[in-house]
Amino acid sequence: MAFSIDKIRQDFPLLLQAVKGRPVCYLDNAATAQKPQVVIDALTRFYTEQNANVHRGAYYLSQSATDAYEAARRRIAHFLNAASPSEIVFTRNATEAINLVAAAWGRTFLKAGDEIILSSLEHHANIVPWQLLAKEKDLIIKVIPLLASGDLDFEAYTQLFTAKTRFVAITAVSNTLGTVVPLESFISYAHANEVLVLVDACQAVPHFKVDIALWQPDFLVFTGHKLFGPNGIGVLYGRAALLSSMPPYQGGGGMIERVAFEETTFRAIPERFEAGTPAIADAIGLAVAIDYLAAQDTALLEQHEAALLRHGLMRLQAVPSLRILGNPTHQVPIVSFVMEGVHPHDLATYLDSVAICVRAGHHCTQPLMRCLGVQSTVRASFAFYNTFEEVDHLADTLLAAYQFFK
Amino acid sequence: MAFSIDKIRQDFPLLLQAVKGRPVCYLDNAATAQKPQVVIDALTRFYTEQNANVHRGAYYLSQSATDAYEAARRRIAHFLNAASPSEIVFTRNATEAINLVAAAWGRTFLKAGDEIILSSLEHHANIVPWQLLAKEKDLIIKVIPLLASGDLDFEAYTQLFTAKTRFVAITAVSNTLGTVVPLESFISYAHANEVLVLVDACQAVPHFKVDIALWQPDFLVFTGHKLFGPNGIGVLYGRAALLSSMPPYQGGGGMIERVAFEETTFRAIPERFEAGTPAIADAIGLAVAIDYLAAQDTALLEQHEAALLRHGLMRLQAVPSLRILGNPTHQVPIVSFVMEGVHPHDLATYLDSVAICVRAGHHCTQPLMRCLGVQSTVRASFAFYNTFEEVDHLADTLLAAYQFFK
Amino acid sequence: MSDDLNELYQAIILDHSKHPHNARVIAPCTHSAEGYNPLCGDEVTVYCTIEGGRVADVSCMGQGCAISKASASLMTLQLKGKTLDEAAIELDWVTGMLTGGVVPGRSAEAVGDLVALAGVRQFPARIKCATLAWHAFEAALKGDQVTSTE
Amino acid sequence: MSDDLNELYQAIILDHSKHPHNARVIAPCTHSAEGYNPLCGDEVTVYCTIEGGRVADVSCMGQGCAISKASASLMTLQLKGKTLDEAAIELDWVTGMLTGGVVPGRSAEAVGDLVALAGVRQFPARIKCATLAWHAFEAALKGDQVTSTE
Ligand SMILES: Cc1ncc(COP(=O)(O)O)c(C=O)c1O
Ligand SMILES: Cc1ncc(COP(=O)(O)O)c(C=O)c1O
Repeated sequence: MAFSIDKIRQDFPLLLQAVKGRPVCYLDNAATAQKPQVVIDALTRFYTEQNANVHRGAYYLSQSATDAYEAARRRIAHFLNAASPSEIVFTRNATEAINLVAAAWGRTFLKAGDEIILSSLEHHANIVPWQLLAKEKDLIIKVIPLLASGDLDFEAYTQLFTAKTRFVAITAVSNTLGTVVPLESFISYAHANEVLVLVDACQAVPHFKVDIALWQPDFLVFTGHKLFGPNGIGVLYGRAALLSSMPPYQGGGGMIERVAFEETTFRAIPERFEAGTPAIADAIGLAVAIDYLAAQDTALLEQHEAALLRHGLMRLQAVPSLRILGNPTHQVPIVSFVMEGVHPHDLATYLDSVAICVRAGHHCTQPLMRCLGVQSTVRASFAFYNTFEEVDHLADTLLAAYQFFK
Repeated sequence: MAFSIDKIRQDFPLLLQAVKGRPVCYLDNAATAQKPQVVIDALTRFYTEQNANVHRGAYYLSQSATDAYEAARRRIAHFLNAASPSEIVFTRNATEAINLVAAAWGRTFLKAGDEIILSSLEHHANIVPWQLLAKEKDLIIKVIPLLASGDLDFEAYTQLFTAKTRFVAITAVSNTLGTVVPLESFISYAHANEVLVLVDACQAVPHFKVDIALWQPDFLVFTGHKLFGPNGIGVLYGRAALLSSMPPYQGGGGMIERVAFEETTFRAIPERFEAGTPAIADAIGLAVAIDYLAAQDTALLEQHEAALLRHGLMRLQAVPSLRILGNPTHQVPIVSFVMEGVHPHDLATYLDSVAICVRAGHHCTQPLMRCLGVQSTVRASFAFYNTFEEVDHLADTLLAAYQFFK
Repeated sequence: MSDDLNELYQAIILDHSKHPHNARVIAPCTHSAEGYNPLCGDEVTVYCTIEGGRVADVSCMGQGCAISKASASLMTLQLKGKTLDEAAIELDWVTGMLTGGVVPGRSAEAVGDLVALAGVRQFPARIKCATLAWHAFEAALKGDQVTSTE
Repeated sequence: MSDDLNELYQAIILDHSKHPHNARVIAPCTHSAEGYNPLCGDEVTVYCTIEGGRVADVSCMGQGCAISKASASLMTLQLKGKTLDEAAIELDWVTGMLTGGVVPGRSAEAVGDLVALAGVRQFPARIKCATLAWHAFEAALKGDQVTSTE
């Protein structure tokens, strides 16, 4: 394989660190990803050479910061294959992007009795904003049920539609089970019923190509820190016509056209949705992360991830008393499991003692936990920079934990 | 003077840069401030050694990131002299902090006919959120008028109060004129009338000590990037009892207690208001900026700023055709001016040609521009790291510009 | 296996977690409250009967990790029969010891098996697990219905 | 004084900005629109009369910097009498030249005084000033009421 994992790992300084004297084994990529050195350097460079506020100064530095910020927007539009950079709104994170749609689109266009469809796989970020809205506007939330495999039940989904259905908010990939949702069918079914769709692509973009032109979602969100970018930056994609039809979300500088105490008018998209000074450096850093990814041979990265997943599933299946949750048709390298008689938190602490970083808990998917009949799980989530040795280290340590706690 | 400006300037790498071959003369500090090296290093160190998501992992790295993030919150509570760290909510910027209050407090507790008092000095960030709310809820906005000096008219302020007055949103310092508002009287008058007060402290915190215990505002906001911290981070202070009475602003992970499709409950403050993954590194960077400031002799910094202002006013007054706007009783080193017959944009471009960075425009204070009878101004705003030579460079170049355009 | 881990999961902790004492509902009881950790979803309900200023009976039911279960079990043994003032000292001692606060000075005998919880200090991420039941007990006495460890 | 600055503020620009041509309201007119730069608050209103597919008359009123005033003044001179197709070429040339887009090839004679706007290219922060009136003209023809340069 032409793919050199050692070389790639050199690009990520955190992966070369030790925790309490042991090399870190970072398997919590679904929570947040590590950053390549070029991203860290981009932040340093911005603050050292280019720092100025955007959109406001008549001087060179400010123009140069503005250019870099707008170039980042174009980079992201290109990454998603959006029709225009004006369809890209920078937010703090994916959570804010969803809240923006719920507030600016939902509050404007939905009325009492309207129905929203969510799925059993959703992260709290794609549940709570809709619940808050539903409470305020008296909307009805319906939920796509889960199959035993951890896939969504497409048949049942189609049954949820009524004349009142107005919106579908659905994840592309489960952050807990790794399930890849066959979004094309889910979206086209909704569109055939003239229902809009928001896609939560947080866990998709780090693993495979997301193409707006292919899926044609009405809104799509992702978060920078899981895509190897800085934290503090997220992305909302919205179809231009839709975004343009929406009132502002937050008010302030940068999003206004004219302000008077009598009457204020607002700028066009995307500025209308970016009130105040944005996270300029972080937006630029996110674009650099995307450049970094684009410079890799993505086919090889995907092959490597698939191989990690296969190897991981095989090794984990061999650990006594360990039960892997779900067995979805398509899966990114995210695996949730429980060990009979050992609480996930104890398991995670055991793993932590040899510097294996995994998450234990509900992974911000409590409704999914309930579907699965568990309170919490241990989740190991891999990125392309993880190694087979790390998978083995995980499996070996789980075996030792089994002996220890049994 | 024991204060070594040269030594301080060495701490700010951008100040040592050249723009088009000339040393940068950065006088746009009211738009955004430059960052000391320790702040940049803090970002690098976080992403290199500590990067993990907060509040979620059972492993060492995640706990260490969480500890650092919560330590930053405590640092800011201490900086503002707040009663408790739970009164500190991290936001993207000051704009978001104000929008949060307008949405979570305003939308909950205000009703049609209620009155809000703003001032003529406000930045759009402290106008537009209230206008959006006023439109939605049918509120009335009243405006504290400006005196010719650029001070607010306290007498007129007291006349604005009626039985319907519910809220005052007021800046501590004008970002355009440098006016320091005598907030203690404004706040105590409101409190005597049982009216809540939000203070916009964006332009105060970089220049003098802001003390919650002294002013006793109900809410106070500032933005990190103007306080020598990273961008993408802002602060909302809210009295604990008030914050606790407010419903969530955005929904998502981190702010919930339990999520079910039937019913969701929310965490206590401050987490209730921090949905999704926060700008962890930026919060930590802001705390480091505050540490940097605390390590200086603040009395000397303030003396230096006052001397810069005096010298600047003297030199600018001597430039023919130049008119300085306002002459407030107390002023931080922010000065707005216009030159007869030369548009501010042309003046700024002229200054830019010798690497002087100033802002030309309305400075996100269009209503104030209208009070002042101008469309736009040039604004020079100084920080403690600016020098007398830079002031002279500005004044000399303005003289040359006068000759050039006359 | 690190030493820290062996100290965290010493025999007494594993034992109490596998065979918790007083894992039952007291009904009717005079006080009860639920303890909840929103980060992992663990929950415990503490029931107790206060009679004449004493903890006449106390029990814990719930779902949780070894640490939280053992801590709850140890708590019920420790508190039973204590006066409310004595119970407050136990609470202060456990939370102070775990969170690095002020710890009332006490004899080894008085502390008893609770000393087994000291291993948790090396695992900051787990401190909330160890304090969950204790905070629920505190909340029960105060009359709160639900308390969260945050 | 840098060379760039001298090229930006060449005599012809300063001249037009101090003594703008066609700075008047045309009333009645067939088309008009306001151009607005939300970043600095500058505004210009373009009025024109289109007759028989030609720009019979065109004028500009407003507040703005030297660049935007000179550009507006030059525009009115350049467009007056042109057919709509010819006017579109002028527009393409100016915006393409300023924003680095495709520029229709043209003789120096055809470009005329507009060449004075070329100095703006070295000042990216000022390009919007130079295009303000042109975008307003475009908007007027399209029937928009207000246009912003962003
Ligand atoms: C007085 C004042 N308030 C609010 C703001 C808004 O700050 P931000 O854009 O960081 O939200 C600013 C700066 O732009 C300001 O000067
Ligand atoms: C599927 C999914 N959606 C949304 C989010 C929320 O991301 P953020 O916390 O960055 O807003 C996450 C990650 O936490 C996620 O995995």
